[in-house]
Amino acid sequence: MEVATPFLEVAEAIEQGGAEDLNVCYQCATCTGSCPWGFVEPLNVRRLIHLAQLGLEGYEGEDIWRCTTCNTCKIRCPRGVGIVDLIRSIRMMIGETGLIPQSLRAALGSTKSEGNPWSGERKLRNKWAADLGFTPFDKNEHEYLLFACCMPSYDSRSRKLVEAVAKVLSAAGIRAGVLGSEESCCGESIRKIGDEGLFGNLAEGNGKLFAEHGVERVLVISPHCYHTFKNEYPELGTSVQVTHMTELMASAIAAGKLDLKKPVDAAVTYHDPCYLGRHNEIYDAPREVLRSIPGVKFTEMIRNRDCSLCCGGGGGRMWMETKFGERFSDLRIPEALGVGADVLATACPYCINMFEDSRLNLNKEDEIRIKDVTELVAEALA
Amino acid sequence: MPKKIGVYICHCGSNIAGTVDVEAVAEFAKGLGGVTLAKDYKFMCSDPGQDMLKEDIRSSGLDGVVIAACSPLMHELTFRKAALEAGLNPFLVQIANIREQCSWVTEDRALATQKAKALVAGAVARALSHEPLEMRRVEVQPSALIVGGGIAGIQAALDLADAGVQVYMVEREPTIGGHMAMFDKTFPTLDCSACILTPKMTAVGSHPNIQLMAYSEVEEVSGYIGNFRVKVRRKAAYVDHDKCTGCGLCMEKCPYKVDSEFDQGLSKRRAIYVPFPQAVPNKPVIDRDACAYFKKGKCRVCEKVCEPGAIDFEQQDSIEEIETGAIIVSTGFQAMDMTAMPQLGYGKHAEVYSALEFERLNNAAGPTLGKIVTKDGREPTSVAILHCTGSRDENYHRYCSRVCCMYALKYAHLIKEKIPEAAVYQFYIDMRCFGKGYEEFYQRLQEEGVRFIRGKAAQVWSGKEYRAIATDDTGLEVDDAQLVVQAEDTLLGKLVRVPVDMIVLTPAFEARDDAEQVGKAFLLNRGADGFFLEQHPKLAPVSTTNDGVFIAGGCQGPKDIPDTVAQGSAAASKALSLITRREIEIEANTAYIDEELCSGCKNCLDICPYNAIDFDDEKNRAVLNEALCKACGTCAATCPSGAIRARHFADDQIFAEIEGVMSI
Amino acid sequence: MSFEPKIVGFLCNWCSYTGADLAGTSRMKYLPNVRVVRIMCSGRLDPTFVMKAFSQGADAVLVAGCHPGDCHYQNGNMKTLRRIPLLRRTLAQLGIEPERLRLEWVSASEGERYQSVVNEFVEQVRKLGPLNLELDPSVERAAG
Amino acid sequence: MADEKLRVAMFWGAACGGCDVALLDIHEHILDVIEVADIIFWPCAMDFKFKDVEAMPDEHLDLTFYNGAIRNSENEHIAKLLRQKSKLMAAFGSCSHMGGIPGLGNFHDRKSIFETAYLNTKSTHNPDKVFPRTEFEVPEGKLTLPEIYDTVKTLNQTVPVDYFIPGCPPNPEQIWIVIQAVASGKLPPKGSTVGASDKALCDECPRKKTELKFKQFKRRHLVHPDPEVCFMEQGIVCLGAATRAGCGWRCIQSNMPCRGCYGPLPNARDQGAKMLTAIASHIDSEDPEEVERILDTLPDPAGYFYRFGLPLSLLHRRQRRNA
Repeated sequence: MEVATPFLEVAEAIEQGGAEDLNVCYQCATCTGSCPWGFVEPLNVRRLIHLAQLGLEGYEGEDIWRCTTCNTCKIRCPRGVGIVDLIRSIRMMIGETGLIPQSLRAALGSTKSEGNPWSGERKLRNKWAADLGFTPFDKNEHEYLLFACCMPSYDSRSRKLVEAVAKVLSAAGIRAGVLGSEESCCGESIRKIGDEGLFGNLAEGNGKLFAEHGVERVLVISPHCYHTFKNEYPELGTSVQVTHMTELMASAIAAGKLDLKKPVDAAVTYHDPCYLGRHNEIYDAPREVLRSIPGVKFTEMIRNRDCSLCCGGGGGRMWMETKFGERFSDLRIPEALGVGADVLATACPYCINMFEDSRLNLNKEDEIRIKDVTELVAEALA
Repeated sequence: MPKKIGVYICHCGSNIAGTVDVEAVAEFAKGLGGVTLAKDYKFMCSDPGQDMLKEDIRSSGLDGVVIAACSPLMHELTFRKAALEAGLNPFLVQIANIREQCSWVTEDRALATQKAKALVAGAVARALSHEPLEMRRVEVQPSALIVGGGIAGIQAALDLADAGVQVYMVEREPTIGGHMAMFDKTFPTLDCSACILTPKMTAVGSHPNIQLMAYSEVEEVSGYIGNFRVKVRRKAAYVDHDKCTGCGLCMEKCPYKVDSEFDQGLSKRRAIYVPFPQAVPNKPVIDRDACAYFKKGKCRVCEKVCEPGAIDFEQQDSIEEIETGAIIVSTGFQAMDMTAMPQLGYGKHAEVYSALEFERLNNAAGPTLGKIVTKDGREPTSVAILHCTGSRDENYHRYCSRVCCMYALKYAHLIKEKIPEAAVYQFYIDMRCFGKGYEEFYQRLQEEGVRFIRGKAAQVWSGKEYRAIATDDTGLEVDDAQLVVQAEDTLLGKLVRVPVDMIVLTPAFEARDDAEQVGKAFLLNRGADGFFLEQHPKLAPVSTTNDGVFIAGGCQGPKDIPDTVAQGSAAASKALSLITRREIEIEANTAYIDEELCSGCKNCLDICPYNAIDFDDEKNRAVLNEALCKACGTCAATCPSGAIRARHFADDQIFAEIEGVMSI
Repeated sequence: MSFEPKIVGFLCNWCSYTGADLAGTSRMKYLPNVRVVRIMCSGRLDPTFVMKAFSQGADAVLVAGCHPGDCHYQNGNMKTLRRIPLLRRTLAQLGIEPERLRLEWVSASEGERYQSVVNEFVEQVRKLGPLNLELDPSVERAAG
Repeated sequence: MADEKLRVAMFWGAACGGCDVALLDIHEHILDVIEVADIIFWPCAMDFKFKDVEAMPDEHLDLTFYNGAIRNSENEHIAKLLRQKSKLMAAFGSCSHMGGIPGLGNFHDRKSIFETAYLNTKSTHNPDKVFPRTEFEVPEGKLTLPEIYDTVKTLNQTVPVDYFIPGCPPNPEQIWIVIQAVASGKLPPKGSTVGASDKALCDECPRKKTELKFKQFKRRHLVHPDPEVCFMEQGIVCLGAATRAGCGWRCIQSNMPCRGCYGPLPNARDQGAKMLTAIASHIDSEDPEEVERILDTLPDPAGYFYRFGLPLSLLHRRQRRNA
């Protein structure tokens, strides 16, 4: 057995890095037992917390980078410990010593230089917008700024999603404009990777841009953007009203502004994205939307709402390699098939990306389609 | 003649003197107008401290005293009493709270001393404006009302009735007995709950000094200590209990069944029913919502079979008025609804039980006659008991429910006793076995072979669910009827999954849903946890801020049977000590309406929450009924002409205090 | 030296004063700027007291009572709930920022809340700056 | 015999003259006054000079009635002078008692009042922005004017006052009662309020009162109040409950609510605050937002509560710290 001596300076540094409530953990291990890694390679969250309480080392391995920040442990924690913030704080500390995994370094580098983690050129950002008929945001003309995440600019699958967004907005008569290439990544995942400085720059840059254009209401398609605009930007001085596409559609449907006539004959199940569900408690809006699409047979998976299984793409995991068979998205596809679904719907570009990959890897292309709720709504528009 | 004020600065050991420069404050007080003497002293509340105060009052002819010490809520009465003994009207004493609101909350010595000076200046200014008041004496009604007939109320009722006090017991349900009546065995001695409770229930039912009002609820409380007036709604039972012989034929013949509340829905009862065979009173009531006659206008079978003709469908609720000197609120608790934690599968999986359900399942008089079996009749080969479900949890209840560890052990014992080969797992965070014989009981269960897993159960899946989602291959095979519990065994540092046939949850004890309403009726404060707040957590555990109203049992906070009974007796003794005084003094700081100044503007009339202000049309004046006044002063703060004086908190007195505290 | 506001606090006996005592018994530290005047019920709060406190040089006034529905005297606090808004409007006309008068509900079990209310309020008043009451003290004389 | 007659003075400070008229409103009783008193100084009615007063020995006057508030340096100077020359000093009327209508100036200050009066009103043509000055040189010499103060004071805030006779103006019947008391030497202790009741106006008001609840406030000029029913019950702010009786409820009889000119009751330090609490306590809502909505129907509350008494109130004036 090893001998350990507490190193409280480290513990205090972690506390100061955003884990103020670290010490109230009473080691019940609800976190470990709730962690989605349980069915893959269990992650001992409780032990990480206790190590942090005593300032002990033990983060050299990969464990600290495995957390997807899915928030399951956080919402169940009986002592309300901000476990995701704790992970972030530890990563931040490790980041200062430069021990960040290689793949994340690339994402951070690209974000620093090009404003997106996808190694895409900045000038290509939001190029799709003009093709889809979006005009530059003008506060006198547009109800919303559409902040569409980095992905549609650099990923062809996500591009389809914004096409659907364009169709739905136009059908509902909702006017949204976009910002150009000076806009940057929202920074949510960057912060979770532990690069607080870079996050601060992104938030400041976007905040300034919002202010210059008089942006008050932002429409997002990614729950990650939603989360950071709503819960993190205000601390840094930028307060905008944020609406997620599913919320917008739910209220448009309720108000009779969307005429969903064309049946979408499919057995649909819905995957709650962590950042829409557990982080922001939006569970009902996407379900209401799905239920109002004619032809849709809606079924729940076993793990739904706040028990939903993470897709594995949060917390920087998007840019890390996960071994085949260890990907949560690989577990999710069979679960969806198990409840008889032929469409796995969700509401997050990251989730879609993860599931599309798994669908191919698992050779299930013929059995299941991956759709954003917005895409299904677009299909149902006559 | 100028007033002579004595000022005393208490050190309270180092509690005050450690932070406040008491000598400097005393020196400061000496310079204040009207102050004849100012001293600092180690412990003012000690006998020598009080003796010094009394001596000074006598020898220096003080006509006002300021004690700068702890909160007035702590020792105001002590010093008032001392003043009285020295011949000074007790209302000429003023307390400056320089401990709870100064020395204990201020770090900086200079700032604490400055604040203490300001508070003393305020108190001196106020003392200069004080006027002597006479305490009012009122008679105490020699009776007590007990609200809630669980074991706390039963204990209190018997203690009081045996002492010769007339007791009224109001119980909402058709029977008394409360939660304890549902239990089978009690920890750690394992004596049968019914065996020890039933005789007490019967005693309540037959005691000449107890008037039992079951199936009744308190509607309204008015009056004050020694003289409460309480309106009780006697709910219509639709059975004339004077005629009813309790033969039970009606219940046998009633064709309509609904879930039995007493059996936690695990069995059925009839529309006309007594909750359980040993109920007291053992007379049935008709459940309107279940009765076919009330719903559809047809049936009346019970009426036909009732030989004494006791069924009375025309019966109405009635209101009975009680006058009582003391009130004991023992309204109990409720168990948390476990569907709030969906990850544990309660309400979704048939074999996940709440504690009360398991009590009934295990009870010899319960739905299975005490056989521990699954809903489909199998004897479980393994059971998991999950601790702290909803307790010690920021998301639900922060507090520990205090009894779960112990009854979880009791369940393990009962399972082992009935099914010796069954595996029993306890998923716990900390074992809290603090009572007499409790730790020994824990050890006994370890000896009996119960397995302890230190880690809170995080997830529960049905076997079917588990097979669908468990993609890792741990070699664990489960069938459809089984459940899987997942937790980290923190002592191993490993994730464990345990397949079991049955799971018992330990729902948090909660304040009842109607605690707010009950609290309002009896003017009880509630803590952040929702339970009724005692006057002092250590020294006045059953008293409340509403004089003459006491609390006992689960309504005050989670507790086990021994503690509940102890509180029942404690509340009875407090009530008895009040009642046997026959006459008590009550605060004299009531409002006073100066007839010479009242213009009859009527602004005060609807302001008084106790309807203590009437209007004399002939004189065109508002008239105060002092007996009803509780001295809140709201009327005085409403009177536009200053005709109402809030004694001891009058405008001029508050003004003086404001001038004082603002003077430095 | 930074400006140290003088604040008069009117606390009801049953909830807020007891809550403040609890902060004390729990040894919670907070800023010493509030001088407390105990009243039996927040319903006793005559607006005159607030005017008086300002006239004596208070930079702000804190009024605290039982939470709505929890009043020891049933509904005295509801009278305060009605009076404070009119009082704030009147004070505003008299050139005293309404923010200088704060109404809070603090229960007997909320020592922590009392602590944070006081700390927040003191900081808020510090930002507002001293009231610097314009009042010739020589004019205060018994009037008919 | 002249020597036995009382020597009486009457002076107006910042006042409208109504008080002087009220003194005449005792009608033929004025002859009775002459029987017992010599009026030594009454600038409104007879020709006197300040220097005549300055020439008097101290306490030469038996009684001075001073009406009007202290608004400028002349008011203050004469108040002090008369105090010195008088055995008894009575504040006569609302203005000297508590500031009165000139006291409304305490919601403003000299600068803003001058700007309103000499610059900003529509009827004003003053392109050179000429304002009154305390001194002005003309070829004939130096002209002077009294200095207007920023803050209006009551008489008692300026010199010690022995008796207070409230009212705007005081009720002539009450004036006569006071004069009789002075003549007969049956005056109450110094510091007393005379010529008014110790009870509020409601004591005399015959209107019907049943239940007080405010769902909405109404302004007098926008409604036709029922003359039989309490104004407050009709949603109209009436200061009667916080105001001394003694006026003979003249306004009430004209179907106008009391505006408070007789001032606060003996135990009420601040008339406005007392009225405020009585009104607010009867707002018919326990929902903070609804309370605010109801209060939105009551514009200018301070104007209602301190129409006559702002200088006497606890805060004396509007604080200008943030003006």
